[in-house]
Amino acid sequence: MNLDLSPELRAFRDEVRAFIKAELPADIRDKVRKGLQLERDDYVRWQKILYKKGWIAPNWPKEYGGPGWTPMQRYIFDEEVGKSGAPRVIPFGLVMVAPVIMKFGTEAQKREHLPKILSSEVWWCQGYSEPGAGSDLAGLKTRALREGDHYTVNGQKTWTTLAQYADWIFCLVRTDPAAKKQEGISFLLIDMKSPGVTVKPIVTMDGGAEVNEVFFDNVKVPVTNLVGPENQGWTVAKYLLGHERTNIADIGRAKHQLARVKEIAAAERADGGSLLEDEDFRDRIAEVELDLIALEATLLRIVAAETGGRAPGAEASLIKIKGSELQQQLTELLIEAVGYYGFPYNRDAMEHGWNEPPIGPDYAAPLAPAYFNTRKTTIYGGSNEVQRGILAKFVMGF
Amino acid sequence: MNLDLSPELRAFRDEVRAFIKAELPADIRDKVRKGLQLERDDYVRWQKILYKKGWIAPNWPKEYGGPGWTPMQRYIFDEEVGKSGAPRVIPFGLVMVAPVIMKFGTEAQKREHLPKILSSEVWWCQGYSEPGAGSDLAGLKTRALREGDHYTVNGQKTWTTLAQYADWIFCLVRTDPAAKKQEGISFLLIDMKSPGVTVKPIVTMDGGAEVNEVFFDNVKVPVTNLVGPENQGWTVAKYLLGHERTNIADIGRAKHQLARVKEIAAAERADGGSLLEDEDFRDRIAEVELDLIALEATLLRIVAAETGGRAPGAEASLIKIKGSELQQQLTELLIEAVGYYGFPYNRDAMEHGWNEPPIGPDYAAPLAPAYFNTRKTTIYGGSNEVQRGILAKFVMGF
Amino acid sequence: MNFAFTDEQKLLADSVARFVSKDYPFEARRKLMASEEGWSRAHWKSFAELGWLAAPFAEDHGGLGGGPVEAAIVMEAFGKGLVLEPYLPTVVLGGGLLAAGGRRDLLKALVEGALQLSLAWVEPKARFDLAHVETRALRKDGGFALSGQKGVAFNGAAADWIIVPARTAGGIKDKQGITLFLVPKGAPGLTLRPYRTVDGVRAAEVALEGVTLKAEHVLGEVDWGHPLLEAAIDRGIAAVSAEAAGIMGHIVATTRDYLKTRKQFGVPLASFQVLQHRAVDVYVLSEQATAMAYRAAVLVAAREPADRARAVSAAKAWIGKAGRQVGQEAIQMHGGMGMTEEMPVSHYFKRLTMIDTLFGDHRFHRRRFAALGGHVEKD
Amino acid sequence: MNFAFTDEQKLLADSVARFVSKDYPFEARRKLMASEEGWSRAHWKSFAELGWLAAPFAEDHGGLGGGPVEAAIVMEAFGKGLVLEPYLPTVVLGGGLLAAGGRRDLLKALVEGALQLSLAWVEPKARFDLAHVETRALRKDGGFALSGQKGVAFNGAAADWIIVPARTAGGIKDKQGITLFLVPKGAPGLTLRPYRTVDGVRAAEVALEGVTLKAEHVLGEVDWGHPLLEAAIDRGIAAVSAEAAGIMGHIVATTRDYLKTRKQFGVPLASFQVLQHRAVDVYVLSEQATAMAYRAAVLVAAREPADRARAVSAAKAWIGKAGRQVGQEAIQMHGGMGMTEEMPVSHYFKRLTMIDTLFGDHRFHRRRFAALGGHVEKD
Repeated sequence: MNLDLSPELRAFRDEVRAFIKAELPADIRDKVRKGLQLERDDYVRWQKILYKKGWIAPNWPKEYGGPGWTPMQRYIFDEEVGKSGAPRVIPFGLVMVAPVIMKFGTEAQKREHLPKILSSEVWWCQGYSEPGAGSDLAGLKTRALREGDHYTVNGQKTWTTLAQYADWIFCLVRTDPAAKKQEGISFLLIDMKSPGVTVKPIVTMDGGAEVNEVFFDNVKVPVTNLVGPENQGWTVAKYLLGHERTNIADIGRAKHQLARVKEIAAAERADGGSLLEDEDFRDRIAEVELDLIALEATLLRIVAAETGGRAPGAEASLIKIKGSELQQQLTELLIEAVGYYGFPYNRDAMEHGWNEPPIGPDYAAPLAPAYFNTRKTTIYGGSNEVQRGILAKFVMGF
Repeated sequence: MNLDLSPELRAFRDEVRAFIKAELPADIRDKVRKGLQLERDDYVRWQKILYKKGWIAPNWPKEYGGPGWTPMQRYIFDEEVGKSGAPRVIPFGLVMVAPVIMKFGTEAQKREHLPKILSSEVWWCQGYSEPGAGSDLAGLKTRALREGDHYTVNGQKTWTTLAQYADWIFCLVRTDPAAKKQEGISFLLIDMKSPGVTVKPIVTMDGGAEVNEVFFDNVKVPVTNLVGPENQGWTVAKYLLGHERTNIADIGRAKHQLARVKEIAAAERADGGSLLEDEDFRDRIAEVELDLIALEATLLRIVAAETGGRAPGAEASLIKIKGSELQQQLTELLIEAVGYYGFPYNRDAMEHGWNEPPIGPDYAAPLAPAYFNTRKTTIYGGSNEVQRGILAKFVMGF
Repeated sequence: MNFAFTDEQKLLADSVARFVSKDYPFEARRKLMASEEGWSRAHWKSFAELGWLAAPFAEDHGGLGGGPVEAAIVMEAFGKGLVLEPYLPTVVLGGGLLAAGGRRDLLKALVEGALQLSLAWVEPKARFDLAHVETRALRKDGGFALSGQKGVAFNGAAADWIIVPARTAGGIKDKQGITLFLVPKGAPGLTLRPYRTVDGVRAAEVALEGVTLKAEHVLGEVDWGHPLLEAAIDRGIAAVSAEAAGIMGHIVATTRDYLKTRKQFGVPLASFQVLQHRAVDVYVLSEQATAMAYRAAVLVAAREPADRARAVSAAKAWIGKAGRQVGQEAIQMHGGMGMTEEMPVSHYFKRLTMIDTLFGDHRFHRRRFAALGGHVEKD
Repeated sequence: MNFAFTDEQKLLADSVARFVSKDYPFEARRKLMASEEGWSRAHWKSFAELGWLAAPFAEDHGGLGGGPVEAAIVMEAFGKGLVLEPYLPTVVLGGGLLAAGGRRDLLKALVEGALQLSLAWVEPKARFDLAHVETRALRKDGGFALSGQKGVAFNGAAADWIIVPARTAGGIKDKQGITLFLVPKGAPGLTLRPYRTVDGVRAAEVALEGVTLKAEHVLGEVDWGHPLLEAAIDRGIAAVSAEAAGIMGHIVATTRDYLKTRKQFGVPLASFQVLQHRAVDVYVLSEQATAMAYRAAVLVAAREPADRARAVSAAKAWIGKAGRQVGQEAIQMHGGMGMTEEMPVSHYFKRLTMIDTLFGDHRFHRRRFAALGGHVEKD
């Protein structure tokens, strides 16, 4: 869809492409392509490469180290990275907490945290959800009691992605238990090495353990780690939620996945030919491919509006809904493609360095787990029901 | 699905089949098959034939003139009649008001009305919905003021099916305006020839005028026309709603429609062969056919439970939902089958006696109007949203 | 791909939107639909004056230098008002073919508003296959004699010229051997049977019995009409996709308003969460449909016919399917009222339904898209 | 068609339901799944004692005179508890084939609980085509030598006999020329690679390298194994359809309970109309699935293979598709909790997902149904 990409944008895209081709380590690219488990080091290695190039934080203002791109350049960059099979950039530091610190943080907080986020020296995670408060974020109970120059934090967060790798966590905590639901909440930065922080993995149905429970048992947090005014955490959280959603659909990665579907369907046999030649399955692929194209076109229209100066609003919810559904459709196609070889469960084969011959075709092992795992996309980040509620309120005016 | 139909039931089915074959007038059968407009006389003629045979009221107790069939016999009868292309039996008298009169009516009401309903001498219609009260039946406003030995009725009913043919209407009216919503409602029988009753057709989007508004302007109704106690009409109405739903899915007619789809697809050309030979369209038909089979099997399970003595309960809502969706799917298939010849609008061609050559194939004219008209099935008789609410409450216990 | 409108495009969009909201109230449309011709010559004159008839044509064809995007802008706005005037058959289909065939003389009359066209591409046994042409053109005295049947020729009765694909060589389903002819109104041997369509526009059955034409009545090259025809239909698809997007946009707005206004059980329908979410789904589909339609409008100008075909089939397949859902949900959410001829929404529903059939339904176009290998990334 | 259970069938249903609710709590199942064999020999012994292994066999085969309906009753109840014991491979598939092949000796051991079976019908390149058999059986010394690869043989490691379709004649996709062999455990040249499946049961890859068998190891007639195999798979389809229906019934109940218990925004999830209606849709699908499964169980006994095939393909196509929706909705309505290994619902979801693949997915079976002409009314 480069029909009228300007020569400048075309040159930019070629530069991005050439860079990824030259710099993305082959072992990482291979893991992503095969759907294998990425380790901490894989993410960090790639992020440091982007950092060196100055491309790690497309959403940051230039003064903090962002590249100063236009919305369309960012769109192109995101798409190329996604298509290339590079790992996703872990968003908790760069995309989530950093803008919050820039907007609400003290000078000291900025000096302390932003450079280390930019250089991927420090890994962040997000402490929002709690066992009793999933979609209902404001129902959180984790308590931070102010005692002189520090808070004492007690409580539990859950669904914390990759907390096992994290150095810091940003949390919503209740600082005024007497206040009404959305009041009395504060936004706190907590060092994961603090005494009293415990991380416990949650095994998900695919057998993976990407998400965790994080327990706080009398954890002492300096008051200087408060971001924004005390009891104003809800405002901070809302800013964060509304701040960065353009790559939420991850079109590039969806294209990468679709290419993978076609690759696998070309390898699978059906009726004497390949499954990709089977008219019925081809039609099934087309069904999903059309949804991908529709989402991409919708995003490009939003980017055009952004370029025209309009800030993206509730469209983010639209993109979240359709983007998450698309990811589910793509993994569903993959289990359909692979037929009986979706059955064998072989978690080890999804780890790097597993050397036994595969059970069935070598691409098969991760496919059913990926389908199971991807059911989360319509639940997390504000469930799709919550997103529909946002659209009902802010777009439809109900 | 006669795998283990007993010899007795098989004989019964053959008898029904032979009877319809011999007695259903060819002109009526032809109209139904072609989807043409049926007139009052068509319905009445066929109903009188069934009456003569003693088969007009399968749901009536034997003492009132019912045939005394088992649930399975009734199922078979309904299916055979539906498949044969006979007109549906107009339900307002036989299926709706008659059981109410049997249960709540006075001896005089029974004597007066039941025989004429049975013989199809009198045509009934239903006065439930009002302009401000569609799915919310209890919101009705039509007022019946008691003045000595009569009520004076003022108000308006709407969506009254075939009111233009009706001799009598049964109505829910408000007799106590001070009472709360569902109280203060009474069930009243009104002679359509009474001064002050006006019927005004509502043209639906398919161009037809099967439904009407019925206006009551100071209509005098004898108090003897009250059914059940005054202000207890809601109980009567609920009894009516719960009473007779087994043929709500009209499996026989759905089979008749599906056969029609295949007939038309066999006549349509595609890619050198017939559309019925087209693998893609065949798959599309199968999609709908499977839903038909699933609904039929579900109904037969309910019939088996009924035979075992269990009264059908909230399943009626399940059948209403799936039955109405099936009818919509079938008419949708028909417009898909006919391609461009869904475009010509030719209401005249749907009337009997129209002698000009058809525009396009002779089966085409009624197909798009039928699709448009059938959108009503998920709205009327308690919208499918209302039915889901009933199931949520009574089956899921929410 | 840049989805931003140019300033000229914005002006065009505003001007058509203004016409629809001010000069095309639904009651006036209802009268037009019932009138003998089914649309208004006076409106058509305004369209010419406002430059809308010239908008999608290159300047050297007497146009204003626009293209399919301009046609889409007009059609989207027309969709919102269910405009009855024959912009699709005359300007998009017919005009596009006149331009492709180099008939600047006729194009001049067209942009001035003095010419009506019809494209009679439907054959009774062809379903959606454009190459299936049984109508025959036999060579006769240096010219041709046409015989055959064409169905559902939109704007057939009003057309000054009907463009008729006929077979000059090859077998019934061959792409080669199809020639496009300009058949003048009232030609001996030409019989029309005009009618209204279920969605309120006008069409006609066309019978040709030895209609005699001269060589100059050929549009383009003899035997090579199929590529022109396919390109014209593809532009037609981009245009009706935009119309469908306009219809969906209108449906979203009216359904939203209806849910807010209409009360049941003592509260507005909009207070029911189930209806809220379903209205949101309809909105989401409508937004995507608009994006798909303009994507098709941009890409229908692609140099490679396969690229063009992929883009329009993608749009038509997606929009056809989405349109079913949007239309059905709209009627359901309007309840009984949505079933009536009186409520405008039923008319939008009907048009949206029929747009799925027009030029091939969503299943046909999904297959066409898949057969072309799906989306192909260029570069 | 009569859907009412006989008294014996009611007793059977009650007895299996009692076992599942009392002796098969989810935590016990979790341990079984993690155990070496993956299921319990002790349970299997109980099944034998309770007559469940004999239930679907005719009396002259040592059974209790039941058939596919009895198998469905057991499997539906097993679905509600996600029972891991290999009833499907040993009793339904293997036992069915022993009966068809007249092996009363082995059947006797089977109903006594002393025999495990596996049917290795999957070939790596066959997808869902039962006639695609590349494994070859060459005649050798009055017997046969088998070589080839079979995949995903359920219960392969525990099986005393693996039933292997191999080609004795014809081309790779010919129906004729397939012979069924009983391959004994530990036969020289037979290699198994056992593993757990994503839905918690056990299967194995089977390699055959010149496995030497005698003539008496042939089940049924040489070259005529395909009709037996197809009939066995069709019975398997009826059985897993019932299992799927049981799973759906369980999902409806747990989802209902979860929605009533779990609070968000200060109220139970069950108070949200959107979730109410979606839970109802899941219930409706589950009711229909049960009816479809028992319909298949009745009709799989039809005399005509085509009637049998139509009925089971109808059930499998419908239930496979419905199962996707039911499973996906169940996880969504359970929110994050539904994603965890800890919550039983995720295990039901996984099994339901994989049942769609088993014996051919819903698209495959819809096509099979359509290719057989769809439903045909008899008489």
